[in-house]
Amino acid sequence: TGNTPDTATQTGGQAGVKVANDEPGEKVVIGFSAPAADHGWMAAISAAARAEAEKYSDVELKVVEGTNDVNLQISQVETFINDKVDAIVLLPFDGAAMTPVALKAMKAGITVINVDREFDSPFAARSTVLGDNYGMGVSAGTYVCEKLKGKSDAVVAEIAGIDSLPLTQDRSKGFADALGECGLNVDNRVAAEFTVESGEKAAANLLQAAPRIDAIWNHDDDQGIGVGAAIKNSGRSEFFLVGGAGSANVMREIKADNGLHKATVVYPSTQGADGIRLARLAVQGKSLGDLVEVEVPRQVELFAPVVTKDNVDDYLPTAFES
Amino acid sequence: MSENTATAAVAPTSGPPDGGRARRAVTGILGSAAGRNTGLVVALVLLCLVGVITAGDRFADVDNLLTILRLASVIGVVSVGMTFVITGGGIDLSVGAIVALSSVWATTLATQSVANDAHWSALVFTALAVGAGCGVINGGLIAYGRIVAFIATLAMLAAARGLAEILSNRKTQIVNVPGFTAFFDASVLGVPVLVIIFVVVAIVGWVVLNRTTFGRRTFAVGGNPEAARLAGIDVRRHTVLLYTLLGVCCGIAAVMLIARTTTGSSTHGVLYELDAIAAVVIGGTLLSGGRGTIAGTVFGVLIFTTLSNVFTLNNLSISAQAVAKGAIIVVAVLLQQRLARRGDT
Amino acid sequence: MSENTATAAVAPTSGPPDGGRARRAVTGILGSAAGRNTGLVVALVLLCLVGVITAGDRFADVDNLLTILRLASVIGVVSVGMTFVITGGGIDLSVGAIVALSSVWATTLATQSVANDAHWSALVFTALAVGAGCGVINGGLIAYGRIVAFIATLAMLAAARGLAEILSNRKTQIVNVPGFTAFFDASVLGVPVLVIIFVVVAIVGWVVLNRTTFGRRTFAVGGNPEAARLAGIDVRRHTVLLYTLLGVCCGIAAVMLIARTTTGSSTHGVLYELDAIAAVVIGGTLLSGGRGTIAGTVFGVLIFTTLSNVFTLNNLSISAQAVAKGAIIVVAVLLQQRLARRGDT
Amino acid sequence: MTSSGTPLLSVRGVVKRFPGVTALGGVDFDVRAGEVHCLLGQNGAGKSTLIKVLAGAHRPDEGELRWQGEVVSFDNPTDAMRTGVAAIYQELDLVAGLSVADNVFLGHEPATAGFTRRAEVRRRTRALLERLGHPDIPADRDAGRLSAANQQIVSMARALSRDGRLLIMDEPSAVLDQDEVRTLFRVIRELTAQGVAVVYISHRMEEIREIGDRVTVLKDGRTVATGLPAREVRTADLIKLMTGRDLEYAFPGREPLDPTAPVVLTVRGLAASGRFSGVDLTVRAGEVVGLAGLVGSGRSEILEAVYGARKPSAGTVEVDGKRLRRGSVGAAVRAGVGLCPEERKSQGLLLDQAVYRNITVSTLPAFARFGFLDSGAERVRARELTTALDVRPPGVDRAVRTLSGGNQQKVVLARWLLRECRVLLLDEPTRGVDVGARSEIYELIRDLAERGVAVVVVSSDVEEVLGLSDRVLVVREGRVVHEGPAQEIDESRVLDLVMGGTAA
Ligand SMILES: Nc1ncnc2c1ncn2[C@@H]1O[C@H](COP(=O)(O)OP(=O)(O)OP(=O)(O)O)[C@@H](O)[C@H]1O
Ligand SMILES: Nc1ncnc2c1ncn2[C@@H]1O[C@H](COP(=O)(O)OP(=O)(O)OP(=O)(O)O)[C@@H](O)[C@H]1O
Ligand SMILES: [Mg+2]
Ligand SMILES: [Mg+2]
Repeated sequence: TGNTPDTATQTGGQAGVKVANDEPGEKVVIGFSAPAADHGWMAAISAAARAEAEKYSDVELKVVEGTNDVNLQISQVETFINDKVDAIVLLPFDGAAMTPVALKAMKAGITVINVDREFDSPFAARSTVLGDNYGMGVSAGTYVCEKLKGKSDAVVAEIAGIDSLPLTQDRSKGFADALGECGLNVDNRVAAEFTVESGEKAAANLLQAAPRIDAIWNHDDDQGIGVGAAIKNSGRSEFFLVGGAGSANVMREIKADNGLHKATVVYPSTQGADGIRLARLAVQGKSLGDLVEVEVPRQVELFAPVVTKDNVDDYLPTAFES
Repeated sequence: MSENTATAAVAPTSGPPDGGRARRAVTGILGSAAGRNTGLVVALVLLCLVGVITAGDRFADVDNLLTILRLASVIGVVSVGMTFVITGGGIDLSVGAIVALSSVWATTLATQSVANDAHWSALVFTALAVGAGCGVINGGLIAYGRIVAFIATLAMLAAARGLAEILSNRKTQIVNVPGFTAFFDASVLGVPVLVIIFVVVAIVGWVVLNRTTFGRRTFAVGGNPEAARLAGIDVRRHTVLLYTLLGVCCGIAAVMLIARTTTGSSTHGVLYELDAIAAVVIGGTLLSGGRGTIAGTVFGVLIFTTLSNVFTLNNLSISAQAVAKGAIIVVAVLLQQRLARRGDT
Repeated sequence: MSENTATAAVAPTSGPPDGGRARRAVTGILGSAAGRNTGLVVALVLLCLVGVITAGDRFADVDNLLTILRLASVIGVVSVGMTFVITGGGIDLSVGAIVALSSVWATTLATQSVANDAHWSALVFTALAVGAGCGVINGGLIAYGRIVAFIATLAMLAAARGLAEILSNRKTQIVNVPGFTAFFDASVLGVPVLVIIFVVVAIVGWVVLNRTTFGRRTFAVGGNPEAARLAGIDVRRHTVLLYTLLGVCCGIAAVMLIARTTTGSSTHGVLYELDAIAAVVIGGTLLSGGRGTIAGTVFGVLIFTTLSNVFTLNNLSISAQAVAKGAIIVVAVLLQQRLARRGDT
Repeated sequence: MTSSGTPLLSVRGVVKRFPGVTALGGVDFDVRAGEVHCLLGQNGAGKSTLIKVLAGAHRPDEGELRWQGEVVSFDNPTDAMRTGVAAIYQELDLVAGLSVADNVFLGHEPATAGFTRRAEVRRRTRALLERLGHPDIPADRDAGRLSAANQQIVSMARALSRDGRLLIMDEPSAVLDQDEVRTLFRVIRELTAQGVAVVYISHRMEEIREIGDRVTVLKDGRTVATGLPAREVRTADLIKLMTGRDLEYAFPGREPLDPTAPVVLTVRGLAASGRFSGVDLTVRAGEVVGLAGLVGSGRSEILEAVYGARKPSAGTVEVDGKRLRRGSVGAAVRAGVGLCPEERKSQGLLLDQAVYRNITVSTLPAFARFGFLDSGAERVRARELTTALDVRPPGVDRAVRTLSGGNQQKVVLARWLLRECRVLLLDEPTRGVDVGARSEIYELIRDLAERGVAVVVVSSDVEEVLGLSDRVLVVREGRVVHEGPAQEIDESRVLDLVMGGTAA
C-alpha cells in the first residue's frame, strides 16, 4: 500500500497525514474499556482514544466507565460481547484477571486489542500494544547513570506510582537494574498514587528522609506536578529530576531548561489511540502502513525514549496535557 | 442519620389494629415487606424501563440480564453478609481487603498444588478459612477489645491488603486448577454457577435473618445491645459470630472472583466496602442497627449493577455517569421513602 | 460500635461519689479532658520516640516537624469540620469530592482571570462558596429530604467528583495567580501559613464546639435528636448548618491544597473521607453522635501523619507499612481506652 | 384558685391519629390560671399524647386550642414555649453527654453573640436545683450519669427555667420517692400561688387528692369527665370512669409460706466497691422478698449484681446451691434467673421491634427447633400474656415504641413471666402502670410465687413492698439495715429505717 513518505517513527506521529488506510471502509464498532481515569495519564489515554475514533467516519466507539474493579470491567466486556461489537480495545486494570473474558470475546469472533497491561494468554488478543514499563525504568536509570558518571556515592531516590500495580514493579525493576550497571542503587524509594496531591505528599516526606539527593526519578509526570511543588516548598535544588510518562508540562519545562526536570521518559499516552487504529485495521482486514507485512502484527511494543532538551521538540506534539 | 431515626419513631409500621388477628398478621408481614420495598422495586423497574427504551433489545436480552446478574453476584454475596453486621449494629470497612487476602491466599502456589494433588475444593476451603479468620479477628477486636467497629475494621483493611501484597509479592496469581475452573464456569439450565451461588447465599441469609434464633438475636443486639445483654444474650459472642459470618461471605466472594478472573490478586475487591454498605443502606437496613432486610439489600445490589449496565449500553461520558449516578441514588431513595411510607398506612 | 456503648453503660465512669463538690467538679473536668486524651498523647509520644530512635536527627529536625505539620494541615481542616458533623450525629463521605470540586472550580481559567484582574482572594472565595454550596445540598437532602446521611453524601461523592472532571476536562489546572501563591507560600516567624490556618481552624472549632450555643446544640442534636427537638431546637436547620460548616472547611482545604500543589484537579482529595473519619473517631468522637472532641481529632490527625512520616524516613515497603499501620491503629486505640478509663476513675 | 374569667388554656375537640390508632378522639378541658389540673386515665388513654399536643411536640389533626381566649396553633415546641407552656415529658428527655446545666438551658441558653454565658448558666441552674430541694446535684455532671430520679429533677429544673404560665408534668412522681414527691408538691404550690397553672398526670390516687384542684378523666382518647373536684370525688367513681369497671387494686391474699420450701437463691457478702457492701439474702421457693429503700440507695445495683450484669467486688450468688460465675448474665439466665430492669427504654426494650419479639427475646430456644423459630407460636404466647396484662392496643405485631409508657412496662414484665424462671428479680415492676393493671401484676407475681418461683421485688412504693412481700429488707446507703417478715413491720417504721432513724 502506498504510503506517503513520513519520517516520524513514533506511533501517533502520523496524525493529520492522509494515508490510504484512512479511506473509509466497512463500519467498525469498537468497545473501549480502561481503568478508572483517576490520574492524568489514564485520562489522556481515554481522551486520545476518543479523539482517534472521531477521525474515522467508519468507526463507532463505545466507551464505558473506567473502573478499578475487575469484576465490573469483566461485565463491561461481557456487555460488548452481548452487543456483538466488532472489536474491543481493552486496557485491563489487571491483565491476568481480564484474560478469561478476553478469551471469551475472541471465541465469539471479536477482535480484541490488548493495550498496556498484557494478558497472560496469547490467544486472548488479536494484537497487543504495550508500553515498555521495564524499558522505561531502564531508560531512566541509564540516563541517571550518564549524568552521575563517576559519582559512586551518589544518592538516587525514586518516587514510584501506585505500588500495587505490576507496571510499577516493572518500572522499578528496570530502574534498579540499569542503576546496577553503573554501580548505583536506589537509596530512597517512596510511592505515590499517580495524582498531584499524592506526589506532593510522597515527595515532602522523601525530602525529609534524605538530606542529600543527587537524582530523583519520578514515575509519572502528573504526580510530578506535586513533586515539583514539594521541592519548591523545601527550597532544595541540589539534585536533578527525571520524569516519567511524558506530559506536555514537563516537556515545556525541559525545553525552557529552567527547572529541576532535566529529562523525562516517554510512556506513550497514545496507546489507546493506537489500539483503536489497530482494531479498525484488523477488522477491515487492512495491514499496517510502513510494514510489508499484510496483516496487523501480533504485538507492538512501544519505545520508551528519554526526552531531553536536545530532542524535546520531536515529542512535544504528542505529549499529553495532564 | 439521627434525624431519620427520630422521624421514623413517629411513623409506625403495622397493619390496621382492629381487623381479624390472623388476617392482620398476614397482611402485616406481607404489607410491611412489600411496603418496605415498593420504592426499590419501582426504582428498579424504572431503571429497566430506561434500559429498554434507550437500548431496546440489547438490554432486555437474556445474555445481558445474565451479565447483570453475574456482575451482581460477587458484591451481592458480600452485601448479604454486610446486612447481618449492620443489622447487628456494626460496620465492616475491611471486606474488600479480606476478599483480596482470601483470593491471594487461596491461589498461592502451595494451595494450588494441594488443590491439584487432592481436590480443588482445598482452594475453596482456604478462601473461606482466611475470610472467617479475618472475621474472627475483627469481631474479637470489636467485642472483646472494645474497639469501635469503624476503627477496628479500618485497621484490618490496611493490614489485610498489606498482607495480601506481601503474600503475592504484588503479582497477580494465575489459577491453574482445572477442576475448580470447570466447576465454577459451568451453568445449570442456562444459569451460571456464580449466579446460583448468589441466589443460594441470599436465600440462606434471608432464612437465617428472619427465621432463626440467630437472626432474631441479631436484631436485638443491633436494636439495643444493653437490653439484649440483660435479656440474657451473649452480645459479645454474637458480635464475633456476625463478623465471622461476613468474613465467610468475603471468602465466598473471593472464590467467585477467582473463578471469574482465574486470578488471585491483592488489588481485588477495591472499594467493595463502599459498594456493599451502599447497597445495604439503600435497601433499607438502618446504619444504626436493629433493622435489616436481605430482600432490600438484593434490590440495592441489583439497582447499582443495573445502573452501571444501562450506562455501559448507552455509551455515556464517564464524568456524566458519575453525576447521573449521584442524582439517581437520591431519586431512588426519595422514591423508596415516599412509597414505603404510603405502603405503611 | 454498639457493643462499646453498651459496656460503657455498665462501667461507671464518674468521680468518687462522696468527695467535695467543688473538688469533684474541677478534677472531673480536668481529669476527663486529660483522661480522654492521655492515650492519644502517649501514642503520639511513643510514635515520636520510635521516629527519633529509628531516624534520629532526621526525625527530630525542625524542618521535618514542619513537614509533618504541613502534611497534617489539609486533612486536619477537613477533620475539624468532620468532628462537628459526626458529633451532630451525621457522617459525610463526600468531603474528598468536595475538595476536588472546589479546587477545580477555583482554578478554572475564568476564576483565575478574575483573580488576576481583581484580587487573588476571588479564588479563595470561589473555593469556599463551592464548598458551602455542596454542604448546603448535603444538609438539605439529609434534613429536609430525610435521606440517610451515608447515602446522601455518597451521592454527592459521585456527583461532585464527576462535575469536577467535567469542569476540568480531567486536566490538572495549574494556578498562575502570583498574589495567591505568594500569600500562601509565606511563613510567619518560621511557621508556614498553611500550618497557621490549620491551627486557627482548630482553635475556632474548639471554641465554637465548646463555648457557643451552636456547639451545645450540636451535642444535643447528635446525642438525642428527639430531646433536642422538644427543647425547641430546630434540628433540621441545625443539621444543614453542620454540613455547610463542613463544606466550608472543605473549601478551605481546597485552597490549601491549591497552594501546596499549585494546581486544582479532580483527583485531589481522594479518600479524604476515610482519613478524616478515621482521625475523628480515633480521637474519641462517637460515631453515633453526641460526643466529640476537637483536641482528640487534632491528635488523631497528627498520629496518622507522623506514622506515615516515620515509615518514609525508615524507607519501609508500602505493604509492610499497611500491615504496621493496621497494628498500630489497634494498639493506639487500646492504649487510649485503657488510659482513658484509668483517667476517669 | 381563681375560677373567674376566661381559662388560661382551653382545649376543644382535639383529635390526634397515628397510623392505625386514634390516640385522641376528641378531648375537651379547660385549665385555669393558678390551679392544679389532674389528668387521669388508664395506660394508653392518651394522656401523654395530649400533653405533647399542648406542648407543640405533636400537631393535632383536628380541634382547637385557645390561650386566654385566643385561638393558637403550636407548630413546634418553640411556639408553645414562647406562648408560655413548659412540659416535663414522661420519657426522660435529657441529652446524655451534656452537663446538667447545659441540659437545663438547652434551646434557650443565655448567650452573648452566640457565646454561652457559662457562669450564668451554672449559677441559675444551681438556684433552680436548690429550689427543687436538690443542691446535691452538681451542675457540671454529665446528665446521662445521674440516676433516673435525679434526671427527673433536672427535667423539672429545665421546665421551671422556661418561666412558663402553664406547666405540664407527665408522671413526674414515677421515679421519685415519697420525700421527693413532697418537695415537688411544695414547688407546685409556690408556682400556683404565683398564678401558674399546672397540669399534673399520675397514676397514684393519693397524690391527686393531695395536690389536685380539679380532675379530668380520659378514656380511650376521649374526655369522659372534666372539672371534677379533686378532693371530693370518690375514688371508686374515678376508677369506674377510667376503666368502666368497679375495681380497686388490692394486694392478693398470701398463703403462709411453707417453711420447708427449699432455698433457691442465696447471696452472701455481695459487695460492689463504693456502691453497696455486705448484702446477704436468701429466698425460698415461693417466697416474695421486697427491697425497700430510698431512690439511689443501691437496690437496683444489688439486683444487677445478683443477675451478673454488674461485676461485684466480693461475694457469691448461688441458685439451687450452685454457684454462679461472677459477672456473667449468661450464667445467671441459664441457671433460671430473670431480671426486669428499672429503665425500660434503655435497658429493657427493643423499641423499634414488635411486641411479641420483645416478649420472647429471652426465651427464643423454647420456640425454636434446630434454631428455626416458630413465630406463630411466639405470637400466640405473646398474645396470651398481653391479654392477661391488658396491654393496649392489643396487637403483638405493633412496634413497642408506639405503645404508651405503662404498656411498655407491661411488655417488659411479660418477657419474664413467659420464661419459666427459678428466680425473678423485679425492679420497680409497676412504675407507670395504671390502677387496673397494677392489681393484675400483683396477681401474677403471687401466682408465680405459688408455682415455686423465688421473687425479689424492688419498689419505691413502700405500701407495695409491704403488701406484696413475705419478707422485707430495708436498704440504706448500700447496706441492709433491717430484715424481717412483712407482717411485722409497717409503713412508718420502714420510712423511719430508710431515712436513717431520724424521724424516730
Ligand atoms: N408515636 C406513636 N405512634 C403510634 N401510636 C402511638 C404513638 N404514640 C402513642 N401512640 C398510641 O396512642 C395511645 C395513647 O398513648 P399515650 O402515650 O398518650 O397514653 P398515656 O395515657 O400517656 O398512657 P400511660 O399512662 O401508659 O403513659 C396509645 O394507644 C399508644 O399506643
Ligand atoms: N453508671 C453509673 N454511673 C454513675 N453513677 C451511677 C451509675 N449507676 C448508678 N449510679 C449511682 O448509684 C446510686 C445508686 O443507684 P441505684 O439505681 O442502684 O439506686 P436504687 O436504690 O435502685 O434507686 P432507684 O429507686 O432509683 O432505682 C445512684 O445515686 C446513682 O446515681
Ligand atoms: Mg403516658
Ligand atoms: Mg433503682
